[in-house]
Amino acid sequence: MSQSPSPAGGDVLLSVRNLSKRFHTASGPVKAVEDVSFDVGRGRIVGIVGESGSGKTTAGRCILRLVEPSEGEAVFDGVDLFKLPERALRAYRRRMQIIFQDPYSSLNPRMRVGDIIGEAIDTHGLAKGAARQARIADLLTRVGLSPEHARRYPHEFSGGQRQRIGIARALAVEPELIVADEPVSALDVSVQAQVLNLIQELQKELGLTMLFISHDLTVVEYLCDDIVVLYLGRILEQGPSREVYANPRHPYTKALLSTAPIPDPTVRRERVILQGDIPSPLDPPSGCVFRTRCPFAIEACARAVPPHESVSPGHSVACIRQAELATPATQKVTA
Amino acid sequence: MAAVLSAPSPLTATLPEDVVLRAEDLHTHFIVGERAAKSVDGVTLTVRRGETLAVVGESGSGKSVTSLSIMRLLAHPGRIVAGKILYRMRDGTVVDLATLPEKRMRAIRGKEIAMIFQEPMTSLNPLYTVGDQIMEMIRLHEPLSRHEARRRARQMLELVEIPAAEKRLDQYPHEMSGGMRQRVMIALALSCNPALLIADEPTTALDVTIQAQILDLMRRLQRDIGMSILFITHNLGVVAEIAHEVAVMYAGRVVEQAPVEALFARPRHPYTKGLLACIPNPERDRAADGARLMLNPIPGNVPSVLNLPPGCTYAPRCPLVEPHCEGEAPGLVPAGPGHLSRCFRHELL
Amino acid sequence: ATPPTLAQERGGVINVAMIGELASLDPTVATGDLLGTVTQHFFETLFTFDKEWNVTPLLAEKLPEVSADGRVYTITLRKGVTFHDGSAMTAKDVVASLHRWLELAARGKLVQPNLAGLEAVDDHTVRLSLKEPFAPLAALLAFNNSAAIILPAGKMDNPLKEYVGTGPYMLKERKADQYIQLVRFDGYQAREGDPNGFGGARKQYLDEIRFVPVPDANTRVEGAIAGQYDYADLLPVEAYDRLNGQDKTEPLLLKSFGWPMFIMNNKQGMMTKLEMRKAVQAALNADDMLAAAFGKPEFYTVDGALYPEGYPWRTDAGTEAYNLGDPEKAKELVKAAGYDGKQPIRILTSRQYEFHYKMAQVAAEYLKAAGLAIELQVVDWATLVQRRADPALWDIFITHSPFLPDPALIAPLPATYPGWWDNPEKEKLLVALNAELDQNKRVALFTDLQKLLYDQAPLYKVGDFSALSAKSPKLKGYEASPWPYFWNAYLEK
Amino acid sequence: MTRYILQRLLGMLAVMFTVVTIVFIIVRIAPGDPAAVMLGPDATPADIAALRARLGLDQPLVVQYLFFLGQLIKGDLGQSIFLDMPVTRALAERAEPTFFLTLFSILIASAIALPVGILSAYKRGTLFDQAVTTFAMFAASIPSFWLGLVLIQVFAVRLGWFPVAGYGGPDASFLTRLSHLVLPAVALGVVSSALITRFTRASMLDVLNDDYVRTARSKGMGEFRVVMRHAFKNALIPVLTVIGLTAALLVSGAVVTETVFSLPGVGNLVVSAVLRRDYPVIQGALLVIAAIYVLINFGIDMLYILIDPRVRY
Amino acid sequence: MAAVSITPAPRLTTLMLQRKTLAIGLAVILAIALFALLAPLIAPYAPNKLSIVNRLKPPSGTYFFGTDEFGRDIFSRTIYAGRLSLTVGAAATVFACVIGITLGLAAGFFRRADAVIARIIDAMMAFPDILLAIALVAALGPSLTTVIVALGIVYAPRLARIVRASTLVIRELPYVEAARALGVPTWRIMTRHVLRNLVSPILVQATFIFAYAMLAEASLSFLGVGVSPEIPTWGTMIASGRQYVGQADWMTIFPGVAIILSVLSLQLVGDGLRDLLDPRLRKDL
Ligand SMILES: Nc1ncnc2c1ncn2[C@@H]1O[C@H](COP(=O)(O)OP(=O)(O)OP(=O)(O)O)[C@@H](O)[C@H]1O
Ligand SMILES: Nc1ncnc2c1ncn2[C@@H]1O[C@H](COP(=O)(O)OP(=O)(O)OP(=O)(O)O)[C@@H](O)[C@H]1O
Ligand SMILES: [Mg+2]
Ligand SMILES: [Mg+2]
Repeated sequence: MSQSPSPAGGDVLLSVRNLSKRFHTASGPVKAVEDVSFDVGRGRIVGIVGESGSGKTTAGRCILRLVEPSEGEAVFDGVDLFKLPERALRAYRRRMQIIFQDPYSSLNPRMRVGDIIGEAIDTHGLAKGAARQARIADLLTRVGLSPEHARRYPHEFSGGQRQRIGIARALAVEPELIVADEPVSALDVSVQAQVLNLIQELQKELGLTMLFISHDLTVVEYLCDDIVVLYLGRILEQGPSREVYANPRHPYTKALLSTAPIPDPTVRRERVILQGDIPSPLDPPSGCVFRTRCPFAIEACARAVPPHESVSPGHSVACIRQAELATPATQKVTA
Repeated sequence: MAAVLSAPSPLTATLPEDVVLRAEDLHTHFIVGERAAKSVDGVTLTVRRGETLAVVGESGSGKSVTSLSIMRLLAHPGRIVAGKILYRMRDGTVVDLATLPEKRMRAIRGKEIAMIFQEPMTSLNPLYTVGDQIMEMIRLHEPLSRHEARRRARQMLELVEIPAAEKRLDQYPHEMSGGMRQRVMIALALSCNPALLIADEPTTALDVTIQAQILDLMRRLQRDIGMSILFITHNLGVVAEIAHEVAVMYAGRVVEQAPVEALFARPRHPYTKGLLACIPNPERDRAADGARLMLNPIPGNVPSVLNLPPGCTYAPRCPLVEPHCEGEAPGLVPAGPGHLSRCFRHELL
Repeated sequence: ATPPTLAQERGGVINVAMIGELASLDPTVATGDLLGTVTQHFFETLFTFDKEWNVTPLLAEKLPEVSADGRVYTITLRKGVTFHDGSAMTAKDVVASLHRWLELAARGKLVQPNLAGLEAVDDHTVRLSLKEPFAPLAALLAFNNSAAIILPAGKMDNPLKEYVGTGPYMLKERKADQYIQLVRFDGYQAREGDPNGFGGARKQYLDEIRFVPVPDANTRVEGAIAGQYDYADLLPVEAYDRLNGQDKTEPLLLKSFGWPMFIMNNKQGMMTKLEMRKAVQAALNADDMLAAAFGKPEFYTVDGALYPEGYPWRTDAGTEAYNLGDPEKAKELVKAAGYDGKQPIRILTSRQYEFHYKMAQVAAEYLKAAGLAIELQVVDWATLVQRRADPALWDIFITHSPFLPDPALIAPLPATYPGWWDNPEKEKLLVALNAELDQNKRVALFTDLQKLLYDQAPLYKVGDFSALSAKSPKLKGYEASPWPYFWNAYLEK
Repeated sequence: MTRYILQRLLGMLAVMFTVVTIVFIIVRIAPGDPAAVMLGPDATPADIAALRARLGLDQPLVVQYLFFLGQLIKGDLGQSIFLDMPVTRALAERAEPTFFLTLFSILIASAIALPVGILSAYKRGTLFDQAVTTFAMFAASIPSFWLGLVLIQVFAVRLGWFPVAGYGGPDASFLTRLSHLVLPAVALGVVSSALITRFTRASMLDVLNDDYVRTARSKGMGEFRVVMRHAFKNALIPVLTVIGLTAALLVSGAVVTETVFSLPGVGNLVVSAVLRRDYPVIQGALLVIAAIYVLINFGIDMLYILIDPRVRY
Repeated sequence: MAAVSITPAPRLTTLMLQRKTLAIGLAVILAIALFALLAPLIAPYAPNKLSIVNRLKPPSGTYFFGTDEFGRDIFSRTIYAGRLSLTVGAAATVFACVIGITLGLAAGFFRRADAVIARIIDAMMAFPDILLAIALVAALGPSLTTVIVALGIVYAPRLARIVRASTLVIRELPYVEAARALGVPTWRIMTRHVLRNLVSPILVQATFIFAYAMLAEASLSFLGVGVSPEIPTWGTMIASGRQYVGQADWMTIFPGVAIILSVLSLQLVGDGLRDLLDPRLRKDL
């Protein structure tokens, strides 16, 4: 039984408990997400990091009920979303939104930008006629586009601009929670910075709560208040991001942080280069899922799934050896 | 139009001894109908013997087209329209790859210059075993028997640290993970002992932990074998880790080339400087109280290669822009020891 | 007119393109020229026809001896005739075969009610006695479809399991839609003397005769031109010019081959009304139909009489109603019949005989002009034969007939024939015609019959037509005939 | 691999089963009493009742269906009305010309389509490519019966190189029989080569843009080898599917072509059966031809095992 | 990846005209359709007007395409036949589209329906088109309507298969997911997001089906198992001209050319549209 710590700040908007999702495929069940629990404080940005296939997207989609979770609960503002019937869920759809990675496929190529944003407004009957137009114009301005853009089609925009349209669509229903699934990964660095700034501004201005999915550790460190590290569908470590970055406790987190390239040739770090590849989620290792690549794995690791242990307020780690291995990972050496 | 091929001797004279490859004012265009996509629009870069030159740039800046121009593997409407690609062969003669007859080019590919690509999942033919694909390369360039070629292939797999190499030879690409395939690609590329390895974003598609493995491997191989590497990436972090020298591309041109430390310490082109400022940096981007500060993005978008602005292509986004930047294109000029910059105002930086 | 013996070569195989496939190979049970054409090579009858269409003996030794009252027929059989299975033909076989014919054959059924007795007098003599005199009996027995074929007594199941006949050729193999292969029967005993039409000596020069079903007329033409078929039956007359001057084939024109007719359904539906039938008679334009069907005038004659010039039966009685092409008159008649103009008049026709189909198309236009709603039902011949048996399925169907030696043989005259012309006056005439032995009186009776036919319009005779076939120039000794036969024929090397 | 085979096998059986069901339905949608239709107008009510009972037509539909399945499993396709023989025999007797006709057409089509398709993809955008594309589209627009008529006129009638029609007599040697197939096979082959050409071209275009082709070039390999060894083999997989599909489609072409050339094959049989309202034959032919299609596809799926290691896994 | 963009409506017409083959194809098929539409005005003779004296006249100033064995004007008949041939093709295509789109969408959206529909599609595709059409016509009884219905049924699975496959892809695309996240009802997702993006592949496929249906109709009519032979379609015209090959070739040549022209132009249009609308293939140009 994993014990998830509450985020600093106390006011929890979303509380995910023991979320599991298995996909049934031709070659057997894929354990995409296994027993994941974490809290998202109101107004905070929670980063979910992990390598490809670790279950980040699946977790996000489960929370929004875009795929049906296999187990667990997601308590949003006091209500378990997973238990809601489809009808009741629609009211909650307004309060939670999603932004996607791919700026190309996330907008319907056959719809004008105004209609894309308008659909969100219409679905929930938020405004009509002139008020609707005004609202679309306002949203476009807010994400840094101009109201005239409403008449254009998505293909007439660059990747960054499209991402802005996607954000405007999400904002159109005035959600409280936004799941952002790698919203900047597909963008060029120069544009990525523009979008990151926009996200931040909006978050501050509107008091948004965000689940920010990314595999870019630098971005997560910069943007997120809390961080959840996923590996093969399981949380290995979570906590306030400054704490986790400064003091990673799981061998995987350490490896991840130590191998993330830093754009500074003068920084020389002690690297933990992991051996081998991520195992298949069709057949994950017993016990600790990370043990097959862990430099510190011992026999006991194979036996049971390690429980989450709290190492500091809000910071927990699922590693039976975390205490003996506690050393800082990043050392700066001036060349 | 393509430059006229000169006799080898004058070419040899133009290339310093320590330089393996030098592209000079290379122009590669894709001609579709009446419009020309000027994907490479005056690239000049230099790869030194035994060193790694990282070419960095945003998507669409012409990195891949540059590398494919060097290999002369451009896809259909693409053509080298001007410029030289001087290459020093292992026997010392210098050739211009831009105009070399296809037949001679074939002898260079794989043997002198080898290449690995971004997508490890698709760069290997799914229908042949990896052993076959490596042996095919070896036997193309060297008169070895099947047996000998197979031995060499196995050695190559061992070189790139693939466990159970003998068994892996008989496996098909789909039976391997992405990281493993990229190792196979490297083994394949190195199997004829090339003098220059061109790697087009070899780690972009990989996870961070796998990327680290591959970068580590490449660095070590380069040190041990002593080949030169032209390493293409859009990740400045990767550049910092692997490069000796860096060339920054923007809209089909190299805007800056410098040794890696010099470039990161003091970029001499506003674009490079802008790029570095874009990347989140916890130390820089946090106020003393831990509150986040805003990033400094480069305003605007990368121009389309179909419609490049006149003059300096970066001018529309440049904070240092002057009226004359928009009229006249700056040349690549020295801006410090071993440092070249394509900016009229590099001294201001 | 036998060609010099030297030129007659024994051996060789010919391919005969016929107009379609046969549903059955039993010429007793079924009718049809195609069936008769094929089966006459291996099944024989007691009598047959000579060149002048006179009845002449075949398996019988000579023509029957008829008693003075015309009621008793004594038939002497030829000796030494063997079946294909090697057994000898005896009176027992003949009696059994004739019984089979009387029961199963449409023509036999005409005689059956009239039969008083049938028995073998000795091994080679058969006696058949009738209740009433019946003039056309010998002709009926000579016919090759709905035919009184002689089978071995033990081998006459229905349907036939084996095809054992006495003919000069025997059935070797049949592949449906592909070929019917006949080979020479070495035990055949030909009659003495010279060939004479279907009668006289039947010579066996050819080793094999293959009947190939080629339903498409054009393919028959092309195949003939290309030399693939040594004989191609019933070709569209338009092909005449193409066939002329070819080196692998030559056209063969059989003048006054027969007469196409539109048979109306006298039993069920709209056509049972006399006015409707008269309307059709009035509406149709025989000139156009014949021209469309047969092209050039040399291939047809616009003639309403049931027999062409030269036949003793020729008469013009009633033919003023022929070939009117008068839509106005037709319209009046249609109106008089109380026809609503909507109920479709179904014309059943086939494309196997392309001229049927063409006449149907022209007729359809004329009938439409007369205010009839026409529905053309185009099926293959076999289906047509099946369907016409059901009075519920059609109103008019198209067929044709050769000019037959005796009017009693004209198929649509008896009331049993699909069309079911069942009229007491006609029956009386027909019975009289059949019973009358005096030729002059018979002609008079027939004249009345023809007049009645035009008054009642149970069918519409379109005209006379010539048939076009093609044969290889190397195929010699072949005599043109409505039912082509290939004994006596030989290939010139 | 066993898994793959098993999967395909199950899929094939499922499709087969649906095919049977569809045929069952098609025969039932025929208006009127199937027994009456089957027996034709000559049948007496007693005959019809007997056949109804024999075919179980007096039973509820479900029972009829099960009966139909039962007969099929026994290999009984019923009795032809016109031909007076079991449908299975009627089909078997006509299988040879159809089989060879299909085979030759496929060979002709492939022999034209593969090289032309490859070359045209390789030289895409050139005049040659445009000519090929246009020609392929043109060929696909010619009704095969029309082409058949033209071929007969030119090569059989005018030039006399080939027989006009039929499939030779009883003693026709195999070669003679084959000579009857040349023109129909050309007529069908040319028309179907269009489809294969276009598909080969499209497939090659896809593959030629693939990364591993670039890898092969980067090895310094000659173009011919690159194209044949690295591109064509990979392009072959979808092309094979189309060839298989075409083979099955050819049966449909054969229906028309066999009629034009009076070939005594299955296609001709079907057309005659329709004209003669010989429903058991139509039903049987439908079943058998669909089954062959399904089998061909299964065969091609199995061929993939040889070509594509990914499915072997 | 960059080529995902799909051309919106306004530029389409201009783009269509820029493509030579597409423009030619479009022009030809429209011209044929126009001729058919205006047949009563254009045709110099009534299509069924017999004129036995003028039978089998070669093409001339009076009879542009010559006459047939009944002296009917081939030119007039070819034009009138175009009406029927085009109508049969178009009606069959529409019918196929209605069934195919409905089935395909249902299969793509509802898992449970998919199991059945996908199976049926596969099984239907196992029947060669002409053969299935023949069987259906034989079962339903031959008439113009049954030919249309039969061809519609024959080609519906092809469309259903494409619609199903594309639906399965599109329904997983982020923009559909975004709509679901917004709470947009399923039927609106089906029409607004899925069907609307399927317009191009459906249009392309429908063009080809139109072409194939016309060919199939011609084949059926030629075999005599389709449209009744006295109704002039190009197929029936060739069938009746068949026995005059070598003698009155114009009877087969002109309707044959009409078929080839229509089918070819439809294919050109389909091909051109695909180039234009299918972004995946567009990169080849
Ligand atoms: N619809 C699905 N059906 C089957 N398996 C799935 C499905 N969606 C995801 N998976 C599997 O679930 C696992 C987790 O996938 P997920 O997309 O959540 O990973 P991710 O962390 O978002 O990866 P990435 O960084 O590549 O986006 C993967 O192994 C994936 O293959
Ligand atoms: N085959 C082609 N046809 C037309 N334009 C092309 C083609 N290949 C590349 N280009 C254009 O050339 C430009 C440079 O492309 P290139 O692939 O070199 O960029 P890159 O720097 O490698 O980008 P990335 O980081 O996305 O790989 C792009 O604008 C691209 O659209
Ligand atoms: Mg993801
Ligand atoms: Mg690139």
